[in-house]
Amino acid sequence: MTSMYGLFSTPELAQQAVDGLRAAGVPEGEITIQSSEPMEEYEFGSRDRETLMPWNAVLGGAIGMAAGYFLTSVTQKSWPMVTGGMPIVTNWTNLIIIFELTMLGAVFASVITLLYSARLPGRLPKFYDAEISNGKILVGVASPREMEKVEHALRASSGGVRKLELLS
Amino acid sequence: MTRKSDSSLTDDLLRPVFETSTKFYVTAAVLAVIVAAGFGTWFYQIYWGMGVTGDNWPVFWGLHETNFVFWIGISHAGTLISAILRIVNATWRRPVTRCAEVITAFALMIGAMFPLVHLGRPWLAWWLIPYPSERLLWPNYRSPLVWDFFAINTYLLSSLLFLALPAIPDFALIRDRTTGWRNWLYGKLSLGWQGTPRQWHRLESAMHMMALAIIPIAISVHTIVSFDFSMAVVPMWHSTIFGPYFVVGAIFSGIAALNIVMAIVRRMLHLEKYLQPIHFRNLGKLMLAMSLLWGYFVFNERLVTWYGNTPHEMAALWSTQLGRYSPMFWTMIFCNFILPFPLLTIRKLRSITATVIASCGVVIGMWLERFLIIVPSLSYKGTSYSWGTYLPRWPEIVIFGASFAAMALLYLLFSKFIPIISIWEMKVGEHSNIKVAAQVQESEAAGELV
Amino acid sequence: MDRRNFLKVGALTGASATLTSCGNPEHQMIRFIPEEEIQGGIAIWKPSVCPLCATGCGMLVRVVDGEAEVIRNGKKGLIQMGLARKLEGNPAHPISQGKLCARGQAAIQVTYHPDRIIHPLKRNGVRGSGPFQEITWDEAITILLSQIDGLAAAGSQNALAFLTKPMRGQRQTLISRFMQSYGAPPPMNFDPFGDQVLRRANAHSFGHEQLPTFDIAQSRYVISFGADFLGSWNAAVPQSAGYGEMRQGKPGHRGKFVQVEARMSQTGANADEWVPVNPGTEGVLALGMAHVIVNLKLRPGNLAALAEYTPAEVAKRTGVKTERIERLAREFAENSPAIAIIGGTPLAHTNGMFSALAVNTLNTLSGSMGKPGGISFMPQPGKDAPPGTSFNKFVTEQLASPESPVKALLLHEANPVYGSPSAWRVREALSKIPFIASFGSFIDETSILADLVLPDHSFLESWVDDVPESGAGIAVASVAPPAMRPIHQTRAMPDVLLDVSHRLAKPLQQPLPWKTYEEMLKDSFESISPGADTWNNAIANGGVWGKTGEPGVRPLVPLFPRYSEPEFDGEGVQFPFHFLPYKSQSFLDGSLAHLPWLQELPDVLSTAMWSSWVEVHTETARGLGLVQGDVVEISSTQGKIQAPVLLSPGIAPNVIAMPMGQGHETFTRFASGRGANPISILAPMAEPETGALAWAATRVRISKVDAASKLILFAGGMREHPDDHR
Amino acid sequence: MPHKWGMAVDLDRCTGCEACVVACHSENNIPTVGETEAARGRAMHWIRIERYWEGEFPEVQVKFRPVLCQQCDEAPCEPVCPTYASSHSEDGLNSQIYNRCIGTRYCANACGYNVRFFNFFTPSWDKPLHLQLNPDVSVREGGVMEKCTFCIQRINAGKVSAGIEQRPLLDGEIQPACVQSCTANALVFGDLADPDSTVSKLSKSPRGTKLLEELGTKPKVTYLQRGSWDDSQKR
Repeated sequence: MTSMYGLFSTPELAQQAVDGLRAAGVPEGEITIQSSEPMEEYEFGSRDRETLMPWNAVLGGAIGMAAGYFLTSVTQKSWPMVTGGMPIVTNWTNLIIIFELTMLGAVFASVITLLYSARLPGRLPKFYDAEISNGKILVGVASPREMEKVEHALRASSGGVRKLELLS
Repeated sequence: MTRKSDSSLTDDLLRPVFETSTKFYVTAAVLAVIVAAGFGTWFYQIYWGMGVTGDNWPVFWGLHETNFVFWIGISHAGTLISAILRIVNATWRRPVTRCAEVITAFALMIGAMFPLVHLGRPWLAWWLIPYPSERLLWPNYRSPLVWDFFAINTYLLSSLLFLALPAIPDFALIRDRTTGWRNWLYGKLSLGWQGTPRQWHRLESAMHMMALAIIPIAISVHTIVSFDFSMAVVPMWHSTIFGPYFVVGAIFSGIAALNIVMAIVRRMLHLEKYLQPIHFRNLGKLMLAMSLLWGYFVFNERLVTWYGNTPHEMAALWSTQLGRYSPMFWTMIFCNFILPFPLLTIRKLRSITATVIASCGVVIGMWLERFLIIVPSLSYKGTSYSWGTYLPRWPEIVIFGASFAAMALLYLLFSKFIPIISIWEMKVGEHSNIKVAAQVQESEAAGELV
Repeated sequence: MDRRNFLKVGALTGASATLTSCGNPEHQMIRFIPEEEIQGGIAIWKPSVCPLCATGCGMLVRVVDGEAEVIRNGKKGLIQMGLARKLEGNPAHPISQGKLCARGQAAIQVTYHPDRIIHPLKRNGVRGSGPFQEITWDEAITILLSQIDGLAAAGSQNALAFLTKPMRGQRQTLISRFMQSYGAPPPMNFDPFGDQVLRRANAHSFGHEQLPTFDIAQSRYVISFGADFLGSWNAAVPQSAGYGEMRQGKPGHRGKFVQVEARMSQTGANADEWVPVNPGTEGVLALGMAHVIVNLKLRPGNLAALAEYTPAEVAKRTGVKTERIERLAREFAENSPAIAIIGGTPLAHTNGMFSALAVNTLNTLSGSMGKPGGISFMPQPGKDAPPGTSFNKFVTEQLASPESPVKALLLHEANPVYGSPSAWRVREALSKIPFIASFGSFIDETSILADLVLPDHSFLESWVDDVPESGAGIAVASVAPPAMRPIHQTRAMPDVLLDVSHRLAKPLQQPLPWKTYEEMLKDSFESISPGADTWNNAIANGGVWGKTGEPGVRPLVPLFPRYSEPEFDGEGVQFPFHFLPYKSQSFLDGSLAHLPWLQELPDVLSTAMWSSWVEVHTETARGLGLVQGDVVEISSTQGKIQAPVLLSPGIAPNVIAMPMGQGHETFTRFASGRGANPISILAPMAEPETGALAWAATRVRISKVDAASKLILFAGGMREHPDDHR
Repeated sequence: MPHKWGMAVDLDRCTGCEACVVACHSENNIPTVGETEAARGRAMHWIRIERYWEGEFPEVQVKFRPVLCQQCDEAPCEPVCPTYASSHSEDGLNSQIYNRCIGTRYCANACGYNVRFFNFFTPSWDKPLHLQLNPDVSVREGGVMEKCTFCIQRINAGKVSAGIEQRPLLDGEIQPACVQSCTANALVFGDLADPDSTVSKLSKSPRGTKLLEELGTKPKVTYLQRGSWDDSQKR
């Protein structure tokens, strides 16, 4: 199987390449982009922005809160200990524990969402180029159906393409 | 030209990771020895008993507890600051955040040691962990010490994640530039990061969520530390302002610590280009604000006590104003207020050195503040027959010193394995600065860049 | 305690208590078969008598089994035995009434003291330097016999001397008879801080040479002249019980208590009114009150005899305001039954006899003698001991002649080397004696001079008996069998003495027919109150008591003593301060300084532990530039000592006071080399009639010296800021 | 009905003789810390006689006040303990469970009366002093907090013997060591739940006060203030 990608030295060129590929009828999902920094100012950098992150965080918080409530009140009832004339279940103080666990839940939820939705930890894809970490931006297509079109698109749009490669 | 700047920046920031001077080994060795001495002393204390400290009846808490509060306070530099800065999206934060977050992580670890160090029977410390044990006994959720346990652990976990996540892309960076064991190690650490827009976006939104969560956590942590004292009916402890008072104090000392660390890092790792006077100036302004806030709280605390005029509180109060503890009190006022004020306000004086001097003062002053909160109150509580006094003995002092060495050592090692400034965030910064230029020169850039 | 040994020794702690200890050496030891019937873990209460002071409290000993390290036929091992665990007052006993003072509670540590002498010793080395070697009891007895027989052979029986603390009951009888029948002078009682003066005065006034018993519970007004009757003087335990009753026992009638003294004592601290007077003028105040009482016709009396004691005159001498004198007198007369008590310091002046008689006069006037709420004298059943030999006379003779008149000295529970002014040169006097045998349980400043040590049982391990002198309205004779078996290789002194008396070349079988002290006690008790099971009841209850013997007191006309001016050693300019040594609440005259509980017991007024101190009035100290804990040198004409300053508002500015008890050279690990001994610098002043030491008649000067303070105060506040700590 | 053990301290009777202090040491195996440690302020006295001067010479007076654990109903020492080492018993005592104590010393700080004492070292008794130890009371390890228990071992013993004889406990049947030894009968111990007990009656006395009442700890020890002679004259 052959894949094909171009390395572009500026976001602008990368953007052209992406547009070119789209024009060449390459479906959105098959276009791979890699960069060593977020490129949110550019169209290609802000693909699939929608995420459940905030909702998951809230959900995690809720779970943490419930956990906190049960941990405190249930254990306090399990062996009723009188101290300082306080009630057995001391909601005032338990609120503190509940709060901490809520926050912990929210934090964990966001991290888990991140790892899951960003597919981390994962393996490096079929093509990856260490040049990226020098600032290059990679635009490529894994096993395109119409190789020529893709190649043409990449070349046409990118005067700055230094390398073109076939992997199989 | 973007690339040039990129690669040179990357090189600068990665240099400490790849090049190791003998100076590094020497410093690390010296620090390690001091830390070892600290642990030795701790085991000595465990072996013989708390009696080797200066604690006594009725002053059952002394230096260990002071250090606990002090280090937890220092930990409020990093994560909290960087979280705030992230949320308000202050662009100048970029070089600062990681320096700061690292302080949090390590200061917390060290601070969290002291409750163990101060225990009479530390080998039973695990009884604080809530799990269904054969003892059928759960921790007492009414005890501020248990609140501490939860709060500190929450804060520590989230701070570590907050530090670790944005490091992943940098790991990837190092992975790509290395071979052999480093490549393998950082390959694992980078979790196969490729830098697709999706990943970048998820990372940033996760950081955003955590920033939101971490601010209340950090505030709760030091509030709860203050509860350790304000929950007890002890003169000058049983006060409602302790929560905010401690939080402000914490941030205050935290920023000071950050300034000092940044200055050292800047010098040692030759990052003058990245940690610039503006950073110190901004942090200086923040610190000045805190200094004022802190002074306001101290005034409140003292005035209310004096006006209330209850015998025990007055005894404790006067011991700090004019009595046996007064030299420490007035030193504190000088360090936290009189010293930083001119250094941070008068434009002529403002400079990195000035900021660092002020910061040193603040760190000392805030340590004294913690001591003055704990010891005098205990000396003057209860029936006047049972009043007492306190003098630290050598084991406490050695452990105190070792805690600083531990901080330095951990920081040193950290900067050896991870770039102390977040590279990708720097790049983002650099580019947003030169973006305009970039667009102008787009075409030629397209052409002749080789 | 040495920290190094904490864990090591820690492992051995509570072998009987809970903390288990693996690797405990006791587990490797051999175990002997128990020698007694004991049920594990079951506590039994056995009667006994407290030996620590002259009160003679009956007590109960809580005995629970435990494992003790003992030596049986030369082998060291563990044995399960009944062990005394706690001492409490015997509720049935008329003196203690179920109570026991701090010292009595601590008496148990005498038995278990780590530095007790656990087997007979023979001196090897220079006398007084210390080294002793262990010997068997047979060797020990043989040495003692040879010495005593030696004297008899040389026909110098009168060269044998016996030195003890004041003894009572059958021990006293035994020793006297032994000496008498052997042909030696009667035993010497060493008691420089005792109350001979008061006893003699009581003989003059009431015909009883004895300490009085006060019915404080019933009385409505108590005025005490320097007597620490709630702390260290006379029968403190029953007196405290009575005091409690007087204060709150009778609803609607709260008795008043006035204390007259120059330095506030623990007792003075409880007074409703505290009246400081110039040292030595207590008697003057008493007669001044008498003058007012007679003058106002509150009581009949011969005013002429009191002519010179007009309130104005008395005010001048005592430093007490006229109005106050008159008010006190009126209160005293109008609130009968009223008691006037004198003891301690006022009697320790050269005019002590005058003061004692003066107070007796006041009591006679009050008319509460022998009545409820008044003063009485306890009947003394079976008291047949002849007066002892004077210790002072003995010392003088020893020092006078180059050749020691006394050839052999038997020493029992007396420590004159520590307990007498250095001016008496007691050590020198004793060192001349060729042979000294001690029955003591500890090596102290005196017994270290011994050539032979025959360690006595502790009181818990031996038969004890006592005939209290004061403290109850009825006759009391206490007796009790051993509460536990001996844990060391010791023998009861009375048994040893009987044994010796029988094995002498000329045995004393006839005067001392008994094989054991137990038999002797039995006989004596059956002679006191004949009856079938007297004896069994006695040893079951801890003694016999009841309304036996002659009536408490015979009525007397008040006799008005002639005034005598108190004399002081050291003239005022050079020695500006009166020096007031006082019996420590914990150690009395120092005989209890070896008990750790008492060392760590905070003195109630100073809160001091493990230390000695000198009390200086706050203003005086300010004048001399002294602060709390400064070390000062206290010098009299007789010598100097050093002690840290304790600021006190409760002491006259021209007086400094210091507790006795510390400053031992050699007296176990807990007392040796700690603090200073005020007795040592006392001037050899004496009360003329009785020759008793006037221990409050010394004047001193103090000067600050540069030395580390050893003042340990329990009240943390006082450690640092005595002023705001009030 | 559960008991409610309490004590009344008659300051008019207390003579400051300190018999209670030694009795407590003897009964409860309280270690003697020795000179050096005492100098560092680590002497342990579950009950102490506080002494306060009043006035200036010559009009100077002293007030004694025996201070022991006040066994507060709402004890500040209890909730602060993370391991429930300090908690409330059914009889209303502040029980200190030595085995649970991990030595945070927080309870001692929270206590407004400074009646809690810490074993800074593992205590030791020079042999054979250890033979005196009371087998009914556990010896505390280093690093453990300890305090007055109202002689709980005696309370339990009393309950047991009453149980065996199937009778209710008599008033005054149970006496802590300090009360037992008090020469002037200043200390009275008993069941506050029983309105007819001596201690209940005394606690209602007009002279009755609580120590540091403003702390709101609801102590079960009542101090009967010293009366003055003149009052009693008026009556």
